[in-house]
Amino acid sequence: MKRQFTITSQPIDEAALLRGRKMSDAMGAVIYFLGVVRGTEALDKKISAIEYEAFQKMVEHQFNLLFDEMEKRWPIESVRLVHRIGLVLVNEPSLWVEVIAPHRGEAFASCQWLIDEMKRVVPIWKKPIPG
Amino acid sequence: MKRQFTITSQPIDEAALLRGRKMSDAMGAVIYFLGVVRGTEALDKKISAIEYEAFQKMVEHQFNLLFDEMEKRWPIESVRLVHRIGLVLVNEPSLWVEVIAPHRGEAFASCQWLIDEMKRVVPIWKKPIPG
Amino acid sequence: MRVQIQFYSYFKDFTGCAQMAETIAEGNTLAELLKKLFQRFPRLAAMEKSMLVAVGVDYRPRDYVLKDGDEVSLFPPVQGG
Amino acid sequence: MRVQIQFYSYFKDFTGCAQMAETIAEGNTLAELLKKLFQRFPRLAAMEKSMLVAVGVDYRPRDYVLKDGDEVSLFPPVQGG
Repeated sequence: MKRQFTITSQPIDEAALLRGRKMSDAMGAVIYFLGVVRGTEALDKKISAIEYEAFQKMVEHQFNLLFDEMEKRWPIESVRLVHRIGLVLVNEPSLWVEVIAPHRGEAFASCQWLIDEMKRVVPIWKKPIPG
Repeated sequence: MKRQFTITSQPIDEAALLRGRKMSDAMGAVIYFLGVVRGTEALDKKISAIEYEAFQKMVEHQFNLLFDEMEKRWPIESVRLVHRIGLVLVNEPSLWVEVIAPHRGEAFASCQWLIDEMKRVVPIWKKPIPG
Repeated sequence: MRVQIQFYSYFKDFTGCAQMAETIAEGNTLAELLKKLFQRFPRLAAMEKSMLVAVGVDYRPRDYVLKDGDEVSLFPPVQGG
Repeated sequence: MRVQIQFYSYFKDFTGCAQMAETIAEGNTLAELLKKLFQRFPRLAAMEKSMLVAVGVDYRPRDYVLKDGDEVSLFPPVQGG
């Protein structure tokens, strides 16, 4: 399984990432997931941005453990993931994930699993910035 | 819910579709699904392309019924779907779907539901072209 | 009373036809129309169970009563995506 | 024996500190280190249940026996995405 992980303080360049997509003839499903900063953290408070903090060395290691597990569970050909740190404005993506698999069932299941697990073990934290 | 449906014999211009994305500040999740033509329909036969045939007037109506149901079930802000007809070469996407929702659970569930239902009721057929 | 009939996908090969017109009696149902077609096209009859049937742009049950000018579409299970 | 301790997210506000060093006894566990820290930082003690603890880049249980030079990280539940 090809794996690519990037943590960046720059905006996510979706178009460039799309151009970088590589998949073999045996693959039939591609999923992209974007996590986007919402203007309402709760119903009662508006925010203008979220500041993301990461324990980077551990983030990378934990993602690699998740990718190892993903590879065991599903016949994924490729996973690419980008997570922003620092200030991410409302309406901008903080997370970009691409999963390439033979069939859609595997693509959906593994992508959801990866994001669920990320939210459980990958050391990244949010701080809402009031609007 | 914003809805956009396109049936086309041209390659899907993902970059242009990305540039056309619009979402409000209340949305936190975007999913893209690409269905891509595989070189192996079964293990034993290689193909070079799939020819898609559609009963277009009914395709449009059936997608609208599905979008109506989607709108009732989930708080989706926008769904856009492109399906190719005619010859689609191996490794090219035949289907492109975008779903924009407040949270990832709704985005994943509704996108999977839409594709499952499409494969049940939308009158499009495949004819594999031997390689 | 006349109805139009359209065949899609490999049903066109089974019937050698994409579109045809058929004269039916007042009050005839889809089931009665299909029975006639199955006599004419035996390969279609073999697909009876999995066949999908629409009138206009909506799926209709076999007991649907046909109206003059109805456009009936017959096709195998769909395979979009 | 000395270990490094790092705090992340609002644990930095609770302790007023991002990184510190601590001298511990041979054979001390994470639990024993945490007990010392909780006495010094009461607001941290309140987070005991949900607190995540790593040594190096791996999560470790409270009975992990510390080694000289270990880098211990303490942080609240993660919130990536």
